[in-house]
Amino acid sequence: MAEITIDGLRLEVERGTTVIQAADQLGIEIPRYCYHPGLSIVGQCRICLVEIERMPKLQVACHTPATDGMVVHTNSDKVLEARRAVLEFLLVNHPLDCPVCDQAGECWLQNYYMQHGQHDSQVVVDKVKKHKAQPIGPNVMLDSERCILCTRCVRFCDEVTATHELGIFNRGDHSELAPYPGVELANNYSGNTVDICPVGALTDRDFRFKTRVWYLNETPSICPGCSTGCNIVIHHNDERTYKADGARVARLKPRYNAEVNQWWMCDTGRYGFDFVDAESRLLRPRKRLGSELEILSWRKAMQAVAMAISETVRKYGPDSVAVVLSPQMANEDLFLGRELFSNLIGLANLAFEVPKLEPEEGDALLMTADRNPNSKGGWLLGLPHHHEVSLATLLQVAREKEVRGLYICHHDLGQAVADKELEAAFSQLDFLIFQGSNSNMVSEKADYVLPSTTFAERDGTFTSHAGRVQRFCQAVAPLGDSKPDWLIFKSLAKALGHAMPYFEAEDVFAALADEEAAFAGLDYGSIGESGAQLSPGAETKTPAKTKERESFF
Amino acid sequence: MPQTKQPFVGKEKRFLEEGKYGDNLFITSIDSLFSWARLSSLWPMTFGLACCAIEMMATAAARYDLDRFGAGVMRPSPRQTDVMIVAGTVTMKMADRIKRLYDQMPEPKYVLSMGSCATCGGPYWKHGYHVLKGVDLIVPVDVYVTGCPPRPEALIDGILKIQEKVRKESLIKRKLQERANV
Amino acid sequence: MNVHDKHKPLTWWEKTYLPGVLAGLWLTTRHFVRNMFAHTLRALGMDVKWLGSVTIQYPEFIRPLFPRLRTHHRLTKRDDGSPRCVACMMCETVCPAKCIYIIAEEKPDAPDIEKIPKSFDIDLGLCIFCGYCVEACPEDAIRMDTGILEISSYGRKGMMRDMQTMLALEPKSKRYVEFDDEGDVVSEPFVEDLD
Amino acid sequence: MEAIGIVLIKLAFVLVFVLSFGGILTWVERKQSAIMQDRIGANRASILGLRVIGLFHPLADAIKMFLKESFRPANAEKFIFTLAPAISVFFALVGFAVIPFGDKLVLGDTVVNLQLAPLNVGILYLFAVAGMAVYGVVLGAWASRNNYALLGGLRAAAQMISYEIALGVTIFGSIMVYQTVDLQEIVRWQGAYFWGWLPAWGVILQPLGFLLFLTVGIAETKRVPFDPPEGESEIIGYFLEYSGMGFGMYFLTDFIETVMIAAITVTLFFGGWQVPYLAPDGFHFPWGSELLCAQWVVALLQVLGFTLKIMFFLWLQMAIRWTLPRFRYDQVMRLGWKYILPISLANIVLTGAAILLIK
Repeated sequence: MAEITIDGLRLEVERGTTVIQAADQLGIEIPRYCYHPGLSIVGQCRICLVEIERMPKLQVACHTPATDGMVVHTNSDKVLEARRAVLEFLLVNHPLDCPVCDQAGECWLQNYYMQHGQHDSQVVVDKVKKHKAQPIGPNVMLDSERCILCTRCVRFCDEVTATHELGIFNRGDHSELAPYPGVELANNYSGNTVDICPVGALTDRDFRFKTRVWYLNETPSICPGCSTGCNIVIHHNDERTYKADGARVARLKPRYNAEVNQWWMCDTGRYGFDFVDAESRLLRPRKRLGSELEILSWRKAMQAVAMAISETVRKYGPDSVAVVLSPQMANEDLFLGRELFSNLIGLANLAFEVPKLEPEEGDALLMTADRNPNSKGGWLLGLPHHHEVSLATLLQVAREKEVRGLYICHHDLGQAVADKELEAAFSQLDFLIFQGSNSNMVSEKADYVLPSTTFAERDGTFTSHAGRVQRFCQAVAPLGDSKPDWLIFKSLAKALGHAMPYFEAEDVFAALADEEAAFAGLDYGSIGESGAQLSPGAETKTPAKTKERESFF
Repeated sequence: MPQTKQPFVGKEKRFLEEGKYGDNLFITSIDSLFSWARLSSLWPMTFGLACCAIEMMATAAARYDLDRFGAGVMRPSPRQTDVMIVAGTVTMKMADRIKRLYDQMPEPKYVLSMGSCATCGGPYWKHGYHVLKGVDLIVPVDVYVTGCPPRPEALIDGILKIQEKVRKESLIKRKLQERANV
Repeated sequence: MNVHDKHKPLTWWEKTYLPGVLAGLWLTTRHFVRNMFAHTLRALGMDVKWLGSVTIQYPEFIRPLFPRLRTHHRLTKRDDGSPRCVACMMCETVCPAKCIYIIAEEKPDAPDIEKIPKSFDIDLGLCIFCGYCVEACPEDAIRMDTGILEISSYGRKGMMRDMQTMLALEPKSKRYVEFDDEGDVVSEPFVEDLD
Repeated sequence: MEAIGIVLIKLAFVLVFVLSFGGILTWVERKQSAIMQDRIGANRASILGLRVIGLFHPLADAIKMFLKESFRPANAEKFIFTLAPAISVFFALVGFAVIPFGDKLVLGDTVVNLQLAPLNVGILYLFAVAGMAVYGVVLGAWASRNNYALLGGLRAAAQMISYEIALGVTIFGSIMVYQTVDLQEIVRWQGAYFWGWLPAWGVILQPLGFLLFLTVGIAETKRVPFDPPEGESEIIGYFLEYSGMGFGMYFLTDFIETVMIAAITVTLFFGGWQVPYLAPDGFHFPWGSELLCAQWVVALLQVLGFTLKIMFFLWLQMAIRWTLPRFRYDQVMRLGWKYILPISLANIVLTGAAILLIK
């Protein structure tokens, strides 16, 4: 252990901790460009110079290990002067095109200049011209002139993804960041280089010129792209609705969580939010009458759906209606769905997953093969575990009229099965209900469509594959008349004559935690921003309570 | 196919639809005389809501002299006015009263929305919980004048636009329309 | 002056109101006689120096505007006629009335200019003519020197201005006050006539 | 008795005279106030491109008022509400019956008395008519069923009755001097000259009476500065609910009353139709020279002189109206009861003493 004093504050740190890390622990901000806690230390940008007593010169805070009795000053005149000088050098060749730079507003060169620089340029020579906007990959745009050569991106590609696409070429003030010849920055984590770039050298091609960052509001959330459950921030544009063709969610950014994704997220998840504002969103509950579509109010839709379910159950028994929940749904939805269909109505056929349509590869870093955010949550709630319902069975029971009514949540069966086959199965049904956020093959054939919200429009929790319950929060208002899935289940229960005392997602989760041993003792407060790890023992499946009859599935 | 009952078409409406009132020399000249009289005597209602009212006073004062257009007789009672100049921020509380004042004006009547606030809430349109986002939400506005506040020239321009509107209008047709609608 | 001393007692003579009434009448009568005299002489075709009124007969004659006055916006152009605006959205951000709507797009063919406005609309009905947009603009792309005051319209939409309209506008120096070499205003004669 | 035809011609003459004066006065008011305030005033209404210094504006106003919706409040007393403005105009007009606008016109054998109704109690008639004028206002205000209008009507009643008394008392001095209440006689009385050259107009004999009468007269017209019954910036007044021509008639009444006050003032204090040194056969100047002319020329000059005098007092009333701020209600009352009435009474006593002394 070493005791270090920074700006008069004392701190005991581990041996090997650098000064900048110690300062971070104390909450003292030392400017940095090249230093990133997730990357190796190179000490390249020199903006983190601090004054250490009994050392003749200023030292870089990022690369100087803290030693016992070390006394550091981060705000002495000498340090401030050094920062000004470093900023002046950085700005020698940095173009002043902040008006067109997407980084403006979240640019560390801007920020530190406003904090520490504020000098008039003394440079009389022309700035070095380099390449302007140059796409170096499917997602990343490079502006070499703006680059301050901190090499964060280079180190990211070397150390985190180990794909080695980027390098610094040439010498002196002609040094330039570029991908190696013939190589594209095309790995699945390339978006992270944009995040860690302190200036506007690397910008996001997807986000480029859509809006300005200061118009965006931030809401913490969980990436719904796979079962890893990366912590993210939704950047959404609430006021300037005319921008980006009215898309409200502008971009997703990773949120630091030491246990899950650290600072990173994959591009698949990062750019996989289009469905939130897509044209295909279902906006109103509707009913199909032949080829006509009739828009219904929620009250009428719920009454009709409740009538259809209860009639079929009354005529053909509880086995005649099958419900397919989805691992896209949050814990709250699955819990209420199970309560409603299994416990209150007593349906036997409650499926959860249908087969993965195309087994996609996960990777060693963050992305898993399971592209559903909440498979684990469903299993923990006692929904079918691992032995997946075969799609063939589902279609077969429908064709053979063993099942008269189908209630499908979110699943797009059309991707795996030919249209004809679906048609053949669905035409035998008395009713087909689809509940989901975006239209697909099922919603187009469904008799009733119930629009639900996306993850960005509601509160809820996902359970990651590692058994971590994590909260996501509502960022934007529900589009159209769409409602969160749990609220649809609640309304349906009401239409069926069962009152459910839940008013917020939080209430549902409280009931869930009460009932399920795996989630015992949890609530939204204790989950917090970084999630709560379930104990490993809880993974054992508790069977769904009312499975008295044999299920088809 | 259910038989839809043919709605009763009054004499006035028929005349209107056939457009017979436009091409009669007598009616045309009477109409233009009436329009001339009305546009030469647009008496505004005296009330100011905010800063625009100051500019409205300036318009009525010596340098711009609104009275040149016959619009200088500011009447305090809505019963005797022809045009309502909504000069200033229309707060929610005032909106009621403005609506009532408008209702109390005798036909034919005109409304001029002066300045951003009256037009659409102005600087308060986003976060002004207390400001009506445009006076046209409660009364039909004939002419909008922009500015914050508008200069007297702009207000006079608005008055001239109302005069143009009156000039093109046919009082007889307007009356017929009223009756046809009843 | 002591603000509490509101009621200075009137003298007996003042209490009759007569001095006040007579003084007021004297003032207005003086104005009346002088103005009437000027009007009469002018009506008789004489060239009178002093004016009978201070009125500017607006639609025909225009009061010269001072250069600092903010009027209808215009967008400035580059030499090739394209807008100077780079869609940085500074004006949109600073606008307190939120009346500027910019949608940016990429300009692929120009090497120096990568970002241009796809559309640049101003809702003058919302605009409060504060001039912040002009001050905020880093490219001197927007100015409020057209001298256009007459923006009134018959409907709310009539006050929307798009990019093409605002690019086509020119600064109207004629409507502004001109100064002579010594910095004095070259005053335009007010034309006035009773009729 | 005169032939009915002559009476009708005289009637038409007076009516046209007064009504056109009333109409033009609206233009005069706008234009005079404009010139006083360095403005230009209404000038845009043009017919066939002719503007004629805005003279068409009163015409436009009148046509517009006819075209306006004539609104009657739901709870208003229908009959009285409709009648009240007419009462108002009627009583303002009938006063002119006794105003002599000339001496007499000799046309061959007929001698036409240039006075509509040669009444030997002219002043009393005027008082009676002026007293009735308040009915138009009060009835209209009451029939509107509007609290503000009623308030205006009550103020009007209070003010007009208060000043009615003062009006009578201020003239007593003059009557004591003239020894008659026949207006024609009063005017003839003023045809004399003091010291052979100074016209014996009432203003010289009764300067205080004149001042008081003018004040009271302006108060009777209910115009600024004596306009608590209208009170445009507070209660709007008795015609609050009147729109269109109903309001137009009240508007007109104001101006006719203004003419009326001017006419009475001229008749009582400025020699009526008397033109200085104009005898029935022509001018006889004090320095001895003469300018004789035909009788009809004399009559014409008398009518013209009377008109010019009235115009001066109209101008004066307008000037006062556009110069002075208005009195508060209590100030009006205080002025009327506590100052003008006692001073008028004192004036009577002084006049009586003076007459006794001179006799």
